[in-house]
Amino acid sequence: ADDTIKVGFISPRTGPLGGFGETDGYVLELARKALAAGLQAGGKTWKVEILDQDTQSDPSRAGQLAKDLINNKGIDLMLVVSTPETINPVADACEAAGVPCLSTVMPWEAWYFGRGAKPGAPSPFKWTYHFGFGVGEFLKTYVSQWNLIETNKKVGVMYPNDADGNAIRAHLAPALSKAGFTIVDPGAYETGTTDFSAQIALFKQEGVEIFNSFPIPPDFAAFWRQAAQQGLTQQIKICQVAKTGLFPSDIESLGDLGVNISSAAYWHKAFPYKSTLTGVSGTELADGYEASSGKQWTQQLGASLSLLDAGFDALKASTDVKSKEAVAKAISTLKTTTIAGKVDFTSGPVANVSPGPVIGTQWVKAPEGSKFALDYVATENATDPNVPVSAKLIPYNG
Amino acid sequence: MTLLSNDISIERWTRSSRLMLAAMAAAIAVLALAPAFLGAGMIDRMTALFIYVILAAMWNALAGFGGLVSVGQQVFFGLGAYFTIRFADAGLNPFVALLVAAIVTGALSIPLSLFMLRLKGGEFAIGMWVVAELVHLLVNLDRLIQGETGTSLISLNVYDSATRRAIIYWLSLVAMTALLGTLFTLMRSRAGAAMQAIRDNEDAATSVGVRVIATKRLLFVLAAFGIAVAGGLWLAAATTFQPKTYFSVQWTAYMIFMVLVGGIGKFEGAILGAILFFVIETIFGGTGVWYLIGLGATAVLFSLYLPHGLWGEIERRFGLQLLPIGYRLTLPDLLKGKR
Amino acid sequence: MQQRDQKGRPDEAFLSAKGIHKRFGALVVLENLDFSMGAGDAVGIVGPNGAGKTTLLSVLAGAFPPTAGTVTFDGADVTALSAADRCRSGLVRTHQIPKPFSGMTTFENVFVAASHSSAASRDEAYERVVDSLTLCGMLGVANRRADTLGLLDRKRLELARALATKPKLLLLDEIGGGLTDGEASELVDTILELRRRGIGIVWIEHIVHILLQVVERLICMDAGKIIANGEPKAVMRDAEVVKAYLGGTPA
Amino acid sequence: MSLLSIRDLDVRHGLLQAVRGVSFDITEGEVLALVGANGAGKTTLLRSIAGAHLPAAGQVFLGGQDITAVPSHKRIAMGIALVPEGRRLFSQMTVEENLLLGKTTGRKGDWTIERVFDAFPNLKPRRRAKTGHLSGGEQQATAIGRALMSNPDILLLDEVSLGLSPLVVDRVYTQLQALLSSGTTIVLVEQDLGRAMNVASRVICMLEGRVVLDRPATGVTRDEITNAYFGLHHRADEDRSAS
Amino acid sequence: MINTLLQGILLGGYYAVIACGLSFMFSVMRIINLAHGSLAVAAAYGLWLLASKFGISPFAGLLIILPVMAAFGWLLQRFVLERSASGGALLPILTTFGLAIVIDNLLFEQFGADTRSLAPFIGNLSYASWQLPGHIFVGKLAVMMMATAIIILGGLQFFLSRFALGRAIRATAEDPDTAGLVGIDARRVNATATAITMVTIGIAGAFLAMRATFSAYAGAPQLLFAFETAVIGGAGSLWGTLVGGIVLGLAQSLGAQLHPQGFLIGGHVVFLLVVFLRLFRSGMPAFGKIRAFLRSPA
Ligand SMILES: Nc1ncnc2c1ncn2[C@@H]1O[C@H](COP(=O)(O)OP(=O)(O)OP(=O)(O)O)[C@@H](O)[C@H]1O
Ligand SMILES: Nc1ncnc2c1ncn2[C@@H]1O[C@H](COP(=O)(O)OP(=O)(O)OP(=O)(O)O)[C@@H](O)[C@H]1O
Ligand SMILES: [Mg+2]
Ligand SMILES: [Mg+2]
Repeated sequence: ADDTIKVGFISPRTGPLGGFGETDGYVLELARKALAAGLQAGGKTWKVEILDQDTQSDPSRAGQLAKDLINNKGIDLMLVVSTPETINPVADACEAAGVPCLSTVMPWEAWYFGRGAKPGAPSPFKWTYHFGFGVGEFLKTYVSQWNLIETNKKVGVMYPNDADGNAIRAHLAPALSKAGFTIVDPGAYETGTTDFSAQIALFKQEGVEIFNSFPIPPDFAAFWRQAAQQGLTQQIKICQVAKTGLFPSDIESLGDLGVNISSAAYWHKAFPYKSTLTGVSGTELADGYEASSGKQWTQQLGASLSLLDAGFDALKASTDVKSKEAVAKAISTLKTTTIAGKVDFTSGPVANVSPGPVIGTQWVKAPEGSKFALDYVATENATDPNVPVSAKLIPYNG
Repeated sequence: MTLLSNDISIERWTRSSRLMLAAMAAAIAVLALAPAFLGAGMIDRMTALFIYVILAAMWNALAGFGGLVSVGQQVFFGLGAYFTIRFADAGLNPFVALLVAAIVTGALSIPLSLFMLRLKGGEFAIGMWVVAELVHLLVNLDRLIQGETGTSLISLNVYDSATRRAIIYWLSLVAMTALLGTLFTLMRSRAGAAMQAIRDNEDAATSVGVRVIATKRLLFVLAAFGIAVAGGLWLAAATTFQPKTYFSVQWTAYMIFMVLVGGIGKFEGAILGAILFFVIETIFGGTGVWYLIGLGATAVLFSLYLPHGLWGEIERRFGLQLLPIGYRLTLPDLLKGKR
Repeated sequence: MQQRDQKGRPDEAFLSAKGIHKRFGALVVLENLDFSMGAGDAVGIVGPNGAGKTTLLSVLAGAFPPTAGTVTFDGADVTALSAADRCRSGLVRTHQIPKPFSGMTTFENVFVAASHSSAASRDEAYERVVDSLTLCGMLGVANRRADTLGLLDRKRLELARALATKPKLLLLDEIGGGLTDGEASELVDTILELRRRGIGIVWIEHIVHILLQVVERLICMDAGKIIANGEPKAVMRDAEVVKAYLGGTPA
Repeated sequence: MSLLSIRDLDVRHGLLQAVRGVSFDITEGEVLALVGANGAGKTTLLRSIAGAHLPAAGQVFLGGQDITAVPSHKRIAMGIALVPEGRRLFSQMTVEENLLLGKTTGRKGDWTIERVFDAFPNLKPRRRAKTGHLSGGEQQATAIGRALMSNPDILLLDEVSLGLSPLVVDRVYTQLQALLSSGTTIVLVEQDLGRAMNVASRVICMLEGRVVLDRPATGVTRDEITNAYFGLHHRADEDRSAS
Repeated sequence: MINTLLQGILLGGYYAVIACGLSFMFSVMRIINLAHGSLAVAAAYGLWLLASKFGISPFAGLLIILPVMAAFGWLLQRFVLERSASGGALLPILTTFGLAIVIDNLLFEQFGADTRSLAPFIGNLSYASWQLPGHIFVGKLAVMMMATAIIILGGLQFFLSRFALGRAIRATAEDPDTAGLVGIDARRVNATATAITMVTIGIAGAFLAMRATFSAYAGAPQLLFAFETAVIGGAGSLWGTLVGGIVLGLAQSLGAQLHPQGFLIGGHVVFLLVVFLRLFRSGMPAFGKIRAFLRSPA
């Protein structure tokens, strides 16, 4: 009816990317509770209906779902989260149909340039907006994280041939060398590779002590085991991975090799912010999830909730929630602080983008008597000083 | 029907088949007007349906008529989409790019056929799959594609969504009609008879003058072109090109499913199969994993209990043949008895 | 000795094969074999099992290339041509084990042959199909699927299909095998009719008495070589032939 | 009493009925010649006796026991062995392996590989050769040997001389003679009447799936049989008697 | 360089293990089993379940899983493959294709999206290695897989040629109808053969899970590698499978040497090369056989 706002929420709940969507059920539950009384916007109280959909990790299905929500359900705003495979097709569908779309959790460079935007040229996107970490944040985080312990500053990098990998290689690697690190890059590898002897041989020969990679979990597991087998891991002091090692299961499946792997988190339960939509704090969110699911908290909890925060803040701010133009405008000028930190579209590096924090973290053995095998601790906070640092970085081979 | 000396005659059309053609023509005419009265959602779904029909018909042509079972047809689907992106990026109008892409893919399939068609049975099926994987990896080397992340056909953004939707719908309808028409005429031609002969016994076909490789190539290239068109249309509808998606063996899985359920080797079967697949997807697509499990189970059951598919069953039960490609000899009674 | 003087004179040779060798891996099946015949001739081939008769036929028809040697037909060297192209130029074979297009009707089986050899128009093809079906007495089963045909009809179909290609020379492989006397003589009549139409015949058959009713020249093969070649009765009396092929009972 | 008896047997190939209401009995040691035109149903009948093709109606009794529903691999254990039309050897395997396969059911009896080689001396040198590369005659011998290895009470032979050169046919039949003396019961399908009549003690002629003639071999003339075929043709006969 | 070659060869051992079930089924029942990879993954999950829930070491777990696989194989043949195989060569491809989809998604339904591995349950075996002079490391697991490959393949070879059941299996493969006529119960024999196949698949699954991670959808790539191995080696000949595995492993490692993205490309290219070389050098009897075999389903 006309007094109802319809919001689409698309994420990978099942399929190979299911790890990202695993916690969405809980987050959406919280959101719906908070919205039960309706949403105040433009001096009127609206019923809110969140239509959540699962892409089954299939990009083409993601596009289909977006179309369906737009054409048949008549949504007023699209929210989409986690990985290019989920976000890009949905964003494209929204751009095509002229429906405002907000997304998070993928490097914004892959979102912006990956969808065909050209550097320098004005933004080709009218309807789609993205917030969250980008290469710049990774640079800050890595530099501060890697200076925490003494190394020879030789970094062996394994960047795959995909949008993240290419963006990182193009922008991060040069910056790192400027920051005084020697980059040893054997070149892009294809995901699905199961033998890395060539790269490992090179790293050993160069005597790298820091390792950095943006692989999907299976690739990393294959590489890291082989690295151990070939005696590479013994010389590695910092193993810094992104995209894999986000969730406990990735690391647990590595066994002992997983302990002390460093990672970077786009959210951590130690984040000091409250959800603008639900009012819960980081620890409340994490504990609540562990209580209700019996599983260990993951950084996705905060990310998904922050998307809902930002989305509904935009709706509140819009002059007319039923006008797509107005909602899009509200997003483009959105300034708020979600459970995952600051979102500000007025001062982004490019239009349609608001960069967000990503903090240095490490997977360590959990203290005796704790529910789970591993503990996920924050080791630095360069991109958001408000986040408390809870532990000291331990050398991987130490 | 052709009348020969001593009033023996050969029939190719039945009354029901004439009616069928008329009906189909009418149906297509109606469909052409659909954008005027159907909602955006329906139009998008119908577009998908047309693309499914193309895929089913093309795989059926290859496996059902040519006896060439391929697990790698996704290679043409992917190439159709890839070249569309490529040419569009080079500045071509996206829809022109789509057509050019299909033609290029068809052309590429000719040298490919020189090798692949020498393979038989399992070797061909697997060989095609490997080719698909290989091409996928090679496409990934193209910087424009951004590896597995892929990129988008943003040059479509110049059209406003309504026009864009309608154009894609009509293109798909035209493509489907044209491809089905071509295939049907082909199957009724001498080449068509030759293809069935090859499927049944290649040596015998050669020894009565059928040029086997050349005939197979005809089907191979047609299928390549048709599937490439489908790939381009799918891209136009979805905007996003992700190599993993377009080169996924899942497309071939769908083709096999549709053809198997509809009735392999039956012209009508492929169409029926596509419609069924479309309906199932529309109804159960939301149920996620169980939908896929259902698809798989259906495929298994059909292969076990209805190997000739629904249409095969209909034909057997009611002797119904709506789009006959065969020949019937009718004898004057005096000859009938004698043998 | 017979070999020499009886061999068809090369100048009028319509089909001729020179120095044919054929090996399957280690196994030598045809060994430096020469064969030639004039237009419209009818030649019979006999020989013990495994002598290489079918293989020779396959080489002549182009089913597979010889390991060495050349085949010329109707004045052209066809060694490099595929079976299909040889068929289009009028050199056609039938198979020892019938190979019908099992998914198609008898009519369609024959139509494929008619329309892919040298038929100009569809109607011409039709005419030819009906003609060869009539000749082989298969009109009655024209609309039956080939896989429901019995051995006899399958053999007839082999012949009908070959006929429909408008051959100049027919290579027949044991189409008489396992026929009853009645069926056999029907077959003989058909073949004689073909001869009347001026079609050349090469016929492999173990049932010699059928063969003798048709051919005016008989060749006996053994172990990939021609051991006798000439006037049938003479060949049947040839000591080597009796020893290698006929055994105790010379014709 | 009769060793094998067939009662009103109907056998179908899909729509087509190949054998129609056939009944007859065979007693121990009999040699039955089964003749008839192509497609008369001889092969089908033999295959259904061997259990390779289950009948649509009627029964098959072996020594009084109803074996109609027994599958082929069990019937061999009961003593029925078929030498199929067209040999059907395992072409990728050696002569010896093919013969060994005949032993699968392990029926008691005195047939051994060596004895088969004595019966068919021409096989001995080829014992390690793949049967796919044997000449027709050697293949036929192997096929018969394979059947014998199961020490059958009843041996069914389908067109053993089809496609064999006269010399080889002679050889095969000499071997058969030896078998007959050993008292094995035999059902023999043969197109060459002359040969059939020489070895048979009884002749059954089939036409379009039915038995149209069933006589002791001694009490029947060639003409009666050829008449029964409906294929009589004198020129053919004269040539035959000439040879 | 030497190291690369060595790694490539050892990788071949793994490929040989995953391929031998496929190749065996291919040659024995003329069935192209597209569910091969998924079945291996299913076995892997079984072992993972035993290890993580009941603390049973994967090696002990095999003692439970392999019999289960065998039993499953028996039933699969009896109630599914038998029927579909009787419908021609195309049908089993379709049946097993559907089966693969069902298995994958059932596994997903059961175990979710998390990637699993058996590595944590086998101590450091997954990455333990012997160091040779010249900074060459030889993975213990890799050596173990190579050894297993040789044992399995050799065992099957010996079984098929020396044992009555082995002969029966080959005979049934060639002509089930006639096999019945010599007293072989074709159904039983085929069911047994499938059971044997499943055992090898179970072992393959174990190794897959020990050397890397797996998830519900990990079957397809394994299937493709298995295919390439089997075809390169000439499906049918079991020793060929080992050669095929080594060729594939080497091709991939060398590919990776030439170009960082060349790992998979190298494998695919070599596969196609081998197949076509075979076509054009078809005079060779060995190749002839393979081709004749591979073509037989057509
Ligand atoms: N494809 C093949 N591979 C290997 N050997 C073969 C092949 N084809 C035929 N042979 C062998 O070549 C020899 C001759 O075969 P061919 O069929 O020509 O004999 P034939 O004279 O026709 O015998 P028959 O009278 O029994 O038909 C036989 O020993 C046969 O085993
Ligand atoms: N596999 C089959 N499918 C369909 N029909 C068949 C099949 N086999 C035989 N027939 C039919 O059954 C009938 C009897 O065939 P069968 O082979 O038993 O006759 P036969 O007396 O053995 O002939 P021949 O002397 O040629 O061997 C024939 O009309 C044939 O068409
Ligand atoms: Mg022959
Ligand atoms: Mg018969």
